[in-house]
Amino acid sequence: MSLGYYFLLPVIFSFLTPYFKKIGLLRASSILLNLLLFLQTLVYTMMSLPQISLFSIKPPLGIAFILDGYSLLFLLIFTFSGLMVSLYMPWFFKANPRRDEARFYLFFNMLIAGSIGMILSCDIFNLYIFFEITGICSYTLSAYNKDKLGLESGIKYLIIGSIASIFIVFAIMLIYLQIGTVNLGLIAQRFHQIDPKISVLIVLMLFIGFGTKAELFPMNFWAPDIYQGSISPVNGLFSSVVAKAYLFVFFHLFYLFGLNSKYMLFVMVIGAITFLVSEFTALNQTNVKRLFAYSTLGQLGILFMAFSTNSIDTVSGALFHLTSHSISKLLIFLTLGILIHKLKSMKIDILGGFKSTFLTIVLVISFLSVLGIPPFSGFIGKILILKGFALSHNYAAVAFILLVSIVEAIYFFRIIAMMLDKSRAKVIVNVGVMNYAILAVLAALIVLFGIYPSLLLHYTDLAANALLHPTNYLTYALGVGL
Amino acid sequence: MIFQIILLIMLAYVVGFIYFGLYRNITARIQSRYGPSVYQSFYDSIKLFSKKNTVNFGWMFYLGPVIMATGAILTLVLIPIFSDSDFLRSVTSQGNLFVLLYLMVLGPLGNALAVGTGGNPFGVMGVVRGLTRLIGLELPFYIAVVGLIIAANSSDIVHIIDLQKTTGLNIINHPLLFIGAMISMVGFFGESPFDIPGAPQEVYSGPRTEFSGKFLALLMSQGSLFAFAKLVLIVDLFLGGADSLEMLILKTFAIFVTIIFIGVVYGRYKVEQAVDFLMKLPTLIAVLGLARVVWFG
Amino acid sequence: MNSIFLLLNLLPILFLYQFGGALHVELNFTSSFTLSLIQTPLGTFFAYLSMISFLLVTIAQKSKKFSFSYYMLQLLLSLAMFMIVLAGDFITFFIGWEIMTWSSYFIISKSKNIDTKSLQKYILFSLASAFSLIAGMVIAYSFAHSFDFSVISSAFRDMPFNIQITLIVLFSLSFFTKAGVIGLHYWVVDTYSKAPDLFSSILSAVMSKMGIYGLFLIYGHIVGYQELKMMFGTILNGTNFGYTLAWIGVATSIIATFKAITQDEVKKLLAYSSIAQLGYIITVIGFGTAYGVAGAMYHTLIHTIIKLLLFINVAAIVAQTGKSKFSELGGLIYRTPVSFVMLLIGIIGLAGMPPLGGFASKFMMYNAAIDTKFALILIGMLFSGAASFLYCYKLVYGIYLGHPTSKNLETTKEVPISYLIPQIILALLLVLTGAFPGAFIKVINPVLVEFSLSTIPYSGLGVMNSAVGSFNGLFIISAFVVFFVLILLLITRIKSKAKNNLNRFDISYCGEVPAQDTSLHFGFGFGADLHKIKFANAILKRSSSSFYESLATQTKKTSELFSRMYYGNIHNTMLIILLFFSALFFIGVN
Amino acid sequence: MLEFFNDTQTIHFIIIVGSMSLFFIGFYGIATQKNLVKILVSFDIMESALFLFFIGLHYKVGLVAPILDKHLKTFTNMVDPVPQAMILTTIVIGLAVLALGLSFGIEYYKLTGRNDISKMNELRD
Repeated sequence: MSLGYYFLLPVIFSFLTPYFKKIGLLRASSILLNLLLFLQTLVYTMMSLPQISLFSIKPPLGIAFILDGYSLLFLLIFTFSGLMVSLYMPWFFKANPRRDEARFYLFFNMLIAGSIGMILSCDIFNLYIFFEITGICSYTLSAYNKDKLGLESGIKYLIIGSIASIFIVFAIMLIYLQIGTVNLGLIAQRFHQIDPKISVLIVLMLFIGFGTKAELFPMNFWAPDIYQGSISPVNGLFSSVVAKAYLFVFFHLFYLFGLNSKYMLFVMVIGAITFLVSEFTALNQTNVKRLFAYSTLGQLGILFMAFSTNSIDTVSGALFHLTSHSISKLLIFLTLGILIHKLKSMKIDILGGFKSTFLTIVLVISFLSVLGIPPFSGFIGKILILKGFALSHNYAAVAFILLVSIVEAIYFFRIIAMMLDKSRAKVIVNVGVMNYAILAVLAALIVLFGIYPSLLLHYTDLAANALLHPTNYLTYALGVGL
Repeated sequence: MIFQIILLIMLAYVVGFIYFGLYRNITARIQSRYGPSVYQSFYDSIKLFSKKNTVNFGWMFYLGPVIMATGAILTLVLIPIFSDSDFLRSVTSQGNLFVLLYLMVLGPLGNALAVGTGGNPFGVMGVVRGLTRLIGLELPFYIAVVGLIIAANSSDIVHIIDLQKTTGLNIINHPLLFIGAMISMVGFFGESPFDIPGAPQEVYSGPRTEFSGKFLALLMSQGSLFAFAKLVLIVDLFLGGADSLEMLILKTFAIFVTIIFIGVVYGRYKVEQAVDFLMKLPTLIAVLGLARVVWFG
Repeated sequence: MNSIFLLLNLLPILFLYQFGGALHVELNFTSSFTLSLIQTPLGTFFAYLSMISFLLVTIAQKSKKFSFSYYMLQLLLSLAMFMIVLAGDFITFFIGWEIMTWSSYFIISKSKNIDTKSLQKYILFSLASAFSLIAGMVIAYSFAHSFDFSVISSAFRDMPFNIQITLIVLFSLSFFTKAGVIGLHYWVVDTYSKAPDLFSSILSAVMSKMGIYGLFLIYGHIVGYQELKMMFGTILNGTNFGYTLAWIGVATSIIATFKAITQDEVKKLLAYSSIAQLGYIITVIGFGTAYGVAGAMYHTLIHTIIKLLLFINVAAIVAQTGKSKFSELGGLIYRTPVSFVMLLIGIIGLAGMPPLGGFASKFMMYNAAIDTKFALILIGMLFSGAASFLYCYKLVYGIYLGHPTSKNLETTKEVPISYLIPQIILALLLVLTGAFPGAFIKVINPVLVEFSLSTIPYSGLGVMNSAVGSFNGLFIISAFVVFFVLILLLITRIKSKAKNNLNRFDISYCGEVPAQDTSLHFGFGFGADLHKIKFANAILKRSSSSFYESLATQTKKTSELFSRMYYGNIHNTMLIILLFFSALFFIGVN
Repeated sequence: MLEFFNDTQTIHFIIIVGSMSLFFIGFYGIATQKNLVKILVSFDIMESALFLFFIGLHYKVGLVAPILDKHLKTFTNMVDPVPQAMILTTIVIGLAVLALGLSFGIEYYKLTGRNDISKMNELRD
């Protein structure tokens, strides 16, 4: 078994899409692929870390995939989300019949491949390639609805993506010019040798490049548009996979290059502003997709604040929060897909206009989890983050997060009140068996991680350790002892 | 003990009615009238017991005056009458000043319930005015009582009486508190300027509008009992109590006359005027007295 | 279903009884937190209080049909409270606290009368309270490196002074919000009045007590009354801290009392009365003396009993008549006589009159104030007590006395027995607490020991001792009964022919005869005079709502301002990114 | 005189100036143009500038292209091959993005008749 399969399998499946389409197994093939990827990840959870897979030459010269604790957690999230979405898609296509399902599956598979590639590759140039693969797939997926809105979002995403990629290419070139290598291990070793001014430039370019894609303020004005223009399962993927992948890279490089001491405050402030602005903006939204897009931005803001703290406990909490947020947002967007289909509207009123106890319960669970209310998983993440901030005597951050969380609560509970309001006209919504299962699994995970957090904390601790103390990663990335 | 209680009630009954008669007389003389006989109220009450009721509004209307009378008698027996005697001491030691403060309101509550049952809007209006007035009226009195309790560091009335033997009378030690309490007392006796609840001409007789026959008699009787109890309380608190019947009559009468004279001179305040007034000067006086106790006592 | 949940509600009580005071459970939640349940005398008191309240309310719920989810949420709520009062660390406490918040939220949302605004008010204040708590928790953790109460308590002494103050303020704010201290009470009235009628009793009687429990926990257990004294110094015979807190409490009770009088909705009146009564508790809770703690605890007990009784009573009446305003009710006394007597007992307790339990608790609190020589505080309490007679009378008059205001009130039947059973139990409890106030000293003393305060001497079941005097509840109640019976016998002996069962319009009415449509119910008259009184008017015309409304408006405006940035012009977005880069670059290079 | 140009420093200087001016032309295009096609072209110009910059700075006088043939028998005296490989890949990616962008643009134009990106504002609340 090799880490290469994470890229190879999706590529093979993507190339075989026309064939699968011909034999009518398109949907099944995607489920199979994602299941395979997920199972492979489950197998990796039982193996010792880090794992490395070489392609011909060993690093630092050759190309390799490295799986450490940090990327393992993300792999779990990505493959799980992929599996859930692929299971959801048959219903979606049955409800919204399309002629070009193959196009979706092609890019969906590649999106997963690109995201996973981004978190596994151990040299910055390959990382860039996967970045672009993810990018192209997301442009296409966001323009999957070939109507005005879809195309507009695709174009917007493409333009923003191009800007980000120019910055990243520039940064990579500067790094190569300065150090003469693209291997992450070597860069990490030699990064401090770079002339300070050039290093500032490189860092800024990487910051802008990945920050734009990771939807940081003030580079995130495009993000809600993209969510609005694309279909719900893709929203779920953007929120729980793509944004998280960029966040992964951001902090992977952040800690590998040892930028934490110098730029910690900066990233924290940017994260805080993102959180503040997004939550306030979300208050004023009447479009459900935009609303939850802003909510995603806000949560990313908290995550950026917490990830930049350089303390294992806080980062572990942030990873916990990230995981639970991914699950919650996936649940929310998949449910939105059902509601938008049934109620034929994207106005926020649809959340008050459906009648289904099951959907109400799962939505409420996910909302409470996002708000960090026990006994749901969001609470553990939030309390760990707050505890971490308090331990570093950063009480301002504690107060800030809590105050803005109240703003967040305003709109979440407005929606809950809407759902519980019996005076509204309600449309009975029947959830299919498959969707029932998917949403139930997601909600069950939220509850499970909330009441038995050790299950997940094991992985987040591992991940936080790997992120903050990448010694093992570096030895593998440098190819020592292979 | 039972004998003593009966004796006490009879004493209070007689003295209360005589005081009431005197009150009517004195008021009349001040207003250049002759006024009724001193015993007129007494006769009235006896007579009313045997008169027929004009109306009855059901059992709560029945129980209200009973509760009121119970409250009055309970108040009476819990106040030490004589300072240096064992007269009912075993009973009075079961309560204290706070119990009295609240028992004094229990009776009016019973009355208010009966009035409410009667359903006469004027009666209820009177009750509401009375309760509203109480907001202001209690204030100086409470402050005075609290001042005395803090000065004596005890809410036991017997203790307060005994203490006055060594430290001198409270009326001299705490004149401000006395003034405050007396102003409240004017209201408690339903005297002008605080006689708005039962104001004739305005709301008939206020709370008593619907009562007749034995109920009215009961109300009148409890009124005189209660009046006596209040007078004894003031005597106990400020004048060092009384060790004999003569002293008791003398001291209570002195207080009573003071209250009448204050009442006769003034016109009637509206409720809001009464409360506004009570919350200003009397409260201020009492608070000054209290401050003296707390900070310099 | 009702019976099943009745049994389920019994379980926690049996569970607690089974452990007999020695419950200690620990559970490793995560590597850094341990969940623990530890039974303290204080917690046990509150646990029994809340569990029995739930039991009684569940009995009353038999009369109406409630859905399964309602019962489930209520069970969850009771378990959450169980968790709160037995928690041995902040994580357990907080989890219980939040489950309490949202389970009650969902129960409230099931009400017919509820609207989104009230729900939002409720949840936002609850969350603000929770977030204030969580902030305090993590700050305490940053010094103690543990969420355990005892560890934090011992670490508290070594914290810097400003941190100590911050912690006390944060925790106090959190619990004040739950208890509804004036200024933070914005949610209370709406929520209590619009919640399902029977659930209002839980809200007022039990849930607000969790705030009181929290205050006890903080002042008595975590900070410690001795430590408070050392931190803030003393004034008169009490602490400066207690004095400040007492003023907050007194202001709360006075303001809420006046507001209560002017309410036309029955449950709003009860809600304000609840705020006022909790104001008393907050007044004495900070005194830091044995009698202060005892008074607060006794009043907690009494207020729980009274508010359960009153809210169940009102719920029954609302269910029976469909009316919930004083101006729409009236004259029910002979239609629902048992309910009337129960409410009467309730308001006698609420007004704090002897011989019922309400007096015993007031007595304890007043004596605590005398003990510390907080004279003005005491006068404030007495003053608001005097004003509270008005709303007590309004409550009984508006519903049961006076005249029926509509036809169907004249044919109302007595409320179902399941409403009456809990009321009768509670009324008996109220009588018992009045007759045997001394019995409670035995409950209080272990708590005083827990807080390392001196204990209260016990001298007989009927006797309530205090620093400056005592009274015998048993004697007073028996004397009352004896005199009452004697006078009653006396007066019934006197035969007088009365025309019974008169037409209710047969009253003296300025020489006129009131007609059918003459408004005889004095429902609106209450509180009208208050507006003319300067002091009362000053209180009544002010409201915290304008502050919170403007806060909401400001939030909305900020939100609109921010959302104007997201107007979707990709070209500008591009330029902003480039400009941002350039700006950062110049800052970074220089 | 042309020897002057046969100096590594000079060549690097010219490449830096040239590529940077090209870059800023692209930059100018992004900042001022609103036509989607022009924007995409500007991006391409910027990317080309970067490629030029990167490849150019790795050239030193006297080195040959890293292609094994009769001039180059051993791995000496040749230009660093890594940048060349990287740039080749990047060009391909850039091409893909450009193609995708143009196809989006065309479809969008077919639907709406517009190609002004600042007027694409139907995605809003």
